[in-house]
Amino acid sequence: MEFILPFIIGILFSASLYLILHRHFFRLILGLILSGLATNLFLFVIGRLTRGGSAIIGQDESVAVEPFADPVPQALLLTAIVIGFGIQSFTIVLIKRVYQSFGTTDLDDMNTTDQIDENH
Amino acid sequence: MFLAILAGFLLALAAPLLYRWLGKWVYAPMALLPFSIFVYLLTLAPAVLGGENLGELHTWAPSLNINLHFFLDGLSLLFALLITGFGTLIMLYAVGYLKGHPLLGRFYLYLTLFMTAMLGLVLAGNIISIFVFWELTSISSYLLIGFNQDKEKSRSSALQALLVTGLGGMALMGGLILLGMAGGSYTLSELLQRGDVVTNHALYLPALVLLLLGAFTKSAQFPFHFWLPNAMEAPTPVSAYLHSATMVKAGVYLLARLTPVMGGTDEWQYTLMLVGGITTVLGAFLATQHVDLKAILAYTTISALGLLVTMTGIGTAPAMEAMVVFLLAHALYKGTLFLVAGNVDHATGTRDLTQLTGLSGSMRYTAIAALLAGMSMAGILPFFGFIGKELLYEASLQESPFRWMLFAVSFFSGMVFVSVAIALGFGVFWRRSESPTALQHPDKPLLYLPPVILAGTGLVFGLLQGFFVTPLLRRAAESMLGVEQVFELALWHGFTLALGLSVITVLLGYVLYRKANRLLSYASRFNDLYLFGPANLYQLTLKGFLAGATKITATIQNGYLRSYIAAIVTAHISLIVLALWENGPRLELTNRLDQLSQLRLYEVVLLLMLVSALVFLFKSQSRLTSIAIMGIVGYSAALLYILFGAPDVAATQLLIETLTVVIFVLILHKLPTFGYLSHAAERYKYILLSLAFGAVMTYVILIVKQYPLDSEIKAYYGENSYLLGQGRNIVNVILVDFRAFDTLGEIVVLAVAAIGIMAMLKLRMQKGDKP
Amino acid sequence: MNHLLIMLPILIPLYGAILSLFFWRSVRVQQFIGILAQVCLLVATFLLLFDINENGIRTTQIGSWPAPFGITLVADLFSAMMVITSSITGTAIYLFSIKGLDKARQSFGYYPVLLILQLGVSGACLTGDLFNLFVWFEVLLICCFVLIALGGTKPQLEGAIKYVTINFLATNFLLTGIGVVYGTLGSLNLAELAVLVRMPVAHPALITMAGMFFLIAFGIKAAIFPLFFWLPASYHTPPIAISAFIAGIITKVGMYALIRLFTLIFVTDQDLTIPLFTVLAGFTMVIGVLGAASQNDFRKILSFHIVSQIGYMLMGLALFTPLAIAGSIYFIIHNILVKTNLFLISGVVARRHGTFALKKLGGIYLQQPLLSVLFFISAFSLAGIPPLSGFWGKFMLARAGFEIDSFAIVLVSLAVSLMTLFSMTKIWNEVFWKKKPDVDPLSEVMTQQQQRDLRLLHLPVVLMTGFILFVGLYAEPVVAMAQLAAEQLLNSELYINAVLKR
Amino acid sequence: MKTIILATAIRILIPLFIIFSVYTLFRGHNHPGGGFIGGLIGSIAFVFHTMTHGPQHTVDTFLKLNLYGYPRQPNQSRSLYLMRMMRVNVWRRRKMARHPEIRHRMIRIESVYIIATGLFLAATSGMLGLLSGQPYMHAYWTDFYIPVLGKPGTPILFDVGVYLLVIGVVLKITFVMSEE
Repeated sequence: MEFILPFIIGILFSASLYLILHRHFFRLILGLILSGLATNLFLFVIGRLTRGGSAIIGQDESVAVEPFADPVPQALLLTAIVIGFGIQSFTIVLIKRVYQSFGTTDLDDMNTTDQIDENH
Repeated sequence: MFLAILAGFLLALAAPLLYRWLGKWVYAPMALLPFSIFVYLLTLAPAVLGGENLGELHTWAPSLNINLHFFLDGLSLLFALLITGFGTLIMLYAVGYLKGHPLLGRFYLYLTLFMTAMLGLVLAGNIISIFVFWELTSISSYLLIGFNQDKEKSRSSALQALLVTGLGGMALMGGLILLGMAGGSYTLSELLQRGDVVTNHALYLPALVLLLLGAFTKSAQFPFHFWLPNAMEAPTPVSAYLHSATMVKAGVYLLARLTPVMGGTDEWQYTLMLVGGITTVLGAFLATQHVDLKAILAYTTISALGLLVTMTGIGTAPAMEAMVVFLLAHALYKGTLFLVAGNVDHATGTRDLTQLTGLSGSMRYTAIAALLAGMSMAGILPFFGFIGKELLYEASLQESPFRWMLFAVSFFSGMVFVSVAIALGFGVFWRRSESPTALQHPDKPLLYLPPVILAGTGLVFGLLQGFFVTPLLRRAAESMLGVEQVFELALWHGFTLALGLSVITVLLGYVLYRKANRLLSYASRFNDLYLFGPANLYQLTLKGFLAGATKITATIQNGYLRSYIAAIVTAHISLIVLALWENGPRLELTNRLDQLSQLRLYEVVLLLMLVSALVFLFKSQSRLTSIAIMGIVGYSAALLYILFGAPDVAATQLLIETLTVVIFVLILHKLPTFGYLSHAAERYKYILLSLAFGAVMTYVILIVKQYPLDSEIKAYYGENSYLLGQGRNIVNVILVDFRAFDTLGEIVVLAVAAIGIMAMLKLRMQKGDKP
Repeated sequence: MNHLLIMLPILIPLYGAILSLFFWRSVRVQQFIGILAQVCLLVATFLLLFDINENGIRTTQIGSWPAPFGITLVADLFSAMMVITSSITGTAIYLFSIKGLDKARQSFGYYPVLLILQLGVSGACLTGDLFNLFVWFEVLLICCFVLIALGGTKPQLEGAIKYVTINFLATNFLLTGIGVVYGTLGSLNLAELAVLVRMPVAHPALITMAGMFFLIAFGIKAAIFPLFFWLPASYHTPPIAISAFIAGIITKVGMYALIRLFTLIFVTDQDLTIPLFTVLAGFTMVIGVLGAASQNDFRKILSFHIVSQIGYMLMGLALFTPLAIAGSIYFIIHNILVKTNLFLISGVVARRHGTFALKKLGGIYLQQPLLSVLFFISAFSLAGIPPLSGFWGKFMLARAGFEIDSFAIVLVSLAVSLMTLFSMTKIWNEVFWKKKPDVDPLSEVMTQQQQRDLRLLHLPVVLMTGFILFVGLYAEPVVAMAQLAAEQLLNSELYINAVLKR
Repeated sequence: MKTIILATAIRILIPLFIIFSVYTLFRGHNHPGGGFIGGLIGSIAFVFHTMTHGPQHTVDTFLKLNLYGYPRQPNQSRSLYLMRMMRVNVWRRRKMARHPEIRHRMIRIESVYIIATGLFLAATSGMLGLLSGQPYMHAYWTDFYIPVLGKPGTPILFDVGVYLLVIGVVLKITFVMSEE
């Protein structure tokens, strides 16, 4: 499992990027969420994994005994997930508003603010 | 000296206010300032003439060794007197010239700013503060050239002048920094002692190139001369003051100033002589091609500047002597002629040489000034210009490999000068004609007094050359040569070769004047040649730059999000590859393969679920299916977290995933279905990029996990979570105690996201955004 | 007291924001709270700076957990200078917003979000922990999202979509980078990491690789080449008060993080990073200035110039001498002030004339002399004309470059500053000098209320210009402090000892 | 979606959900759970309520306070008036509601205020340390246990802040979105 996970994460990253590079809004948002997911897994996996033992000190002990899962990536991950949630939901709403205002789902239609205004 | 500069800046800034209070009387304080500085400098003069160098130090940015160091020696004194003396007259003249102009206050602001900057430039004793003042002169010159800001021509000329001198300014900055490094100091008085060190330093050559670029652009040397005639768009007082007498001489000043430090080498000499020579000839030639009074004056100024540079390049004692004398003479007569041209323009409304005749009757005093200045320019005997020209000839005829070339250059320019002098000093005013040009208003004292005074000074200096002028110029030449000089100026040297040549010059110049019309008729034949001229080159560069910039920007910033992201990801992949390419660790996979055997059934199921969900995600064309699949992917991740001992994370992931699905359903249920939008070719490109990206990420994890990790943080948290943190759930203790600060930030993010979502959905600006 | 002083730049905006949220319905109260908070912040940050100047680096351990285990807040000169500058800017923006932003936007959480943005800047600049840095960057990011999209006009939405997507990716890169660092070194505390990378580690190339993640992540935030695309696409879309603050501050905080990390931690493979940074700096400068030169819109020119100026800051990091880093620091301070001010000025202009298009503007030179002066100072300061503030940064960088024989990058930087001069004069020429084309007499008439508002809008601009002039004409204190800060940065022992109490 | 069974089920489930979420919140220090998870669980109850009944109904049911009041008599002292008002609102609500002189006012608890309260609690839980000369967020614990909930201390207060904030945020988001 530990050996396969990196590949799974790679696949997730690939998939997310491919979705983002699509011109469709909906796929963009799917890609972003997927990419957030892949990042979280990346963060989780790259700290060392411990199967089974969670990061909770047993009722009878006063210190955690090995093997226990590294709580640091977990804590970071929790924070990251929640932050990601905030940003994701904002993005979803943004895309909804964009669709409402522009009436298009094609990202390529949105290239006006980068244009150079003609002056000559 | 610092006080003088400070007063100048303060007064400059107060000028618009003063104009509001005093009306046209604003000129009184404005003229009083340069005059009092002039007088103040005169009180210092005896000490300087006695051989002292006065210094004054005010710290400014000592941590960078940039200080307001002031330094007064012969050369500075000569320039400073010129600037303030001439400045006084210009301040008076300006009020006559721009009488009733609504922006007179601003005009005085800029002019005083310029004067002060120029004064600072020649008095500064720290090369970086020289640069500071140098740029200030460029800026104030920009404002002055563009003073008639509603005219397109005026604006573009101002821009041109600023860009060309700005280019020089940037180069100069580089050059001065290099010079400071080569000489080990920014202080002028120290550098002046270290000429040998500097010229033998490895940085000498780059420093020299950059410095010369700065000096040449400022002093309108070939091929940067073209901005000067265009700068004549400025009101005439400005042209007279900046573009003939002072600012353009800043470059010459810099060269002169640095002669003891950087001069004496072959590179220095030859470059200066070559560039100066070309400029002299070119300026003189172009002067014959124009009929506009100010244009003619501008080109002769270029020519004169070329001569000054050439003389500096020769670098011998007589050449330096000739240079300082000619400099003073030129400032006097050229300033006068500019003012005269301004008077004529002002009174008649035209500056066309061919239309101006017989003005001596109606503009008597102006005519007298013109005559005096013209005679000085032509180098007629009792005038100061005569001494200058004699010395020029003597200096160029000295023993040197280039003597004939140098002589030819100065002779040619002398000839043109004579012709121009006749045309301006005589032709416009005294040539008889049936219908003298009509005046729109009579000559006014404020307009004719300054040129008369200036021209008179030329005559007085010529006659009384021994008193004050000679010692001053002697000290100035000394500053450039670094050794004591004994020379005397005299009107009469006896019948020397130079005198003979002078006579010939005058004669030939007269011939040239007679044939001027013929020469002018040839002017159009050179039009094709001008296409290759630097002025045109400048236009082409500017246009090309703009077109190129637009093209590049439109390509890079093309508005397509996907190409931006592709670029960023490509950058990421290449950076990672770059970091690992040469001495990255080798990936060992074989010893990890046995981990595969530990795979359990439910894990395989989980993984299969994940992968097949992804496949379906790509196939799906419906929103609801996609959302459901995303949910499945998220829940699988949650299961993974549970498998590896992270129940809190798993719970959070589950709940968040549920919420996300809810939000999706609430928000996106009205979107239409979707299909593929991208082209096939692009799709393959993106597939490749995506695969590469995934591969890099996988590689990164594998390579990092290859090495053991012993985290002391983990151990610490494990030990202290219950004992000190009072909690058995280490993750929660981290979240609310060990690293509660993170959590604080995180909830802030959530709060802002909620506000944002609310604002986004509730707030609809109907109209276009108001700034 | 020691713990309090370093916390104040975080607590003041935080409590300000909370209070503003409680007064959700009353914009007036929010304005009052905001300005009060900003002024307090200004005072607090100055106190902090004086304190650090006297006593050296200050630290506090949040929750009293000792150094590598808890989160450390570290205030050295660099961070204190950043915080001060941002609070100055924030004060000006608040003053500007009162009249410069429409009521509708103000009533939808503008003030609390602005304060939280300020909080994010303080947090990011003061934290001494890698993950905490990420958190504060997220705070910044979400505030920027909200502010850029606030009001939801079409261009705003379009800019926001690019901004959000690309910065979301940046966030992911940052997180993965943190993962790599933790996976390799097993710590998150910056000082501890600095110690660890200097010890023999498993494989040094892994550290470099981790550095690349951060280069990409913060490079996107700082808008360096080739990662800057979101900036010109979005910075000019929101109302001016918003874009002024974001444009002034945010990219520089990214630059701050880059400088911090690449002086403290990722210094092990400078054979790779220094040439890399040099190339990136050169391209960033040139591409940015080309972009600016091609634009014909007041704000777009200013936006693109941010990119160009980021190149200068990166150049200091690339040269990596004390003087160069000091130059970068000075440049950051200068640029925050000047850029914000220029944006504000464009806002005042647009308020009067209703447009940012150079083509349609004109005649301000005659109409509004005061504004002309203010613009002139800022613009030529940006172009690096002495003795205004831009000159000093440029000078320090150029000298530092020459001192280590990096002639090419210095020449590029000088050429770029000429082009900067060009685009600043372009604005001056078109907006101020040129006559205004097709004057519509109706739009020229202003009611008395409008005139009063317009005059009030000048107030923050004058304030900022005062600071710009101070930083320029009397550069010594800032320059000296930047040099001290650079020494602190390059002498990592100071930082490590202060945090780990060794 | 809106079926009677579901609606009723949710009405019954909500109190359970909330009790469970509070339990998760306090239990979180020793077992899986905590402010986030608790907050999310709690808010999901509201979300489903909103989805079945609509935001207006949710607000009416859970986020409204009825306040009763009557005009102050001319000769009544201010403190007396306040005390009587308090009594009216706290003890004798039902009866007073029908009183002819009484006007009643509904106060809607804006979710923004919940967010602000949560943030305030979380931020202020750290102030205690700061004010007593310790670093910010220095933890203080009591010496006693409360059954089921555990040991009170400033970190728990912090977690409560997180809990409130999460509820506020999710409520805000769902309300706004379902009003669309």
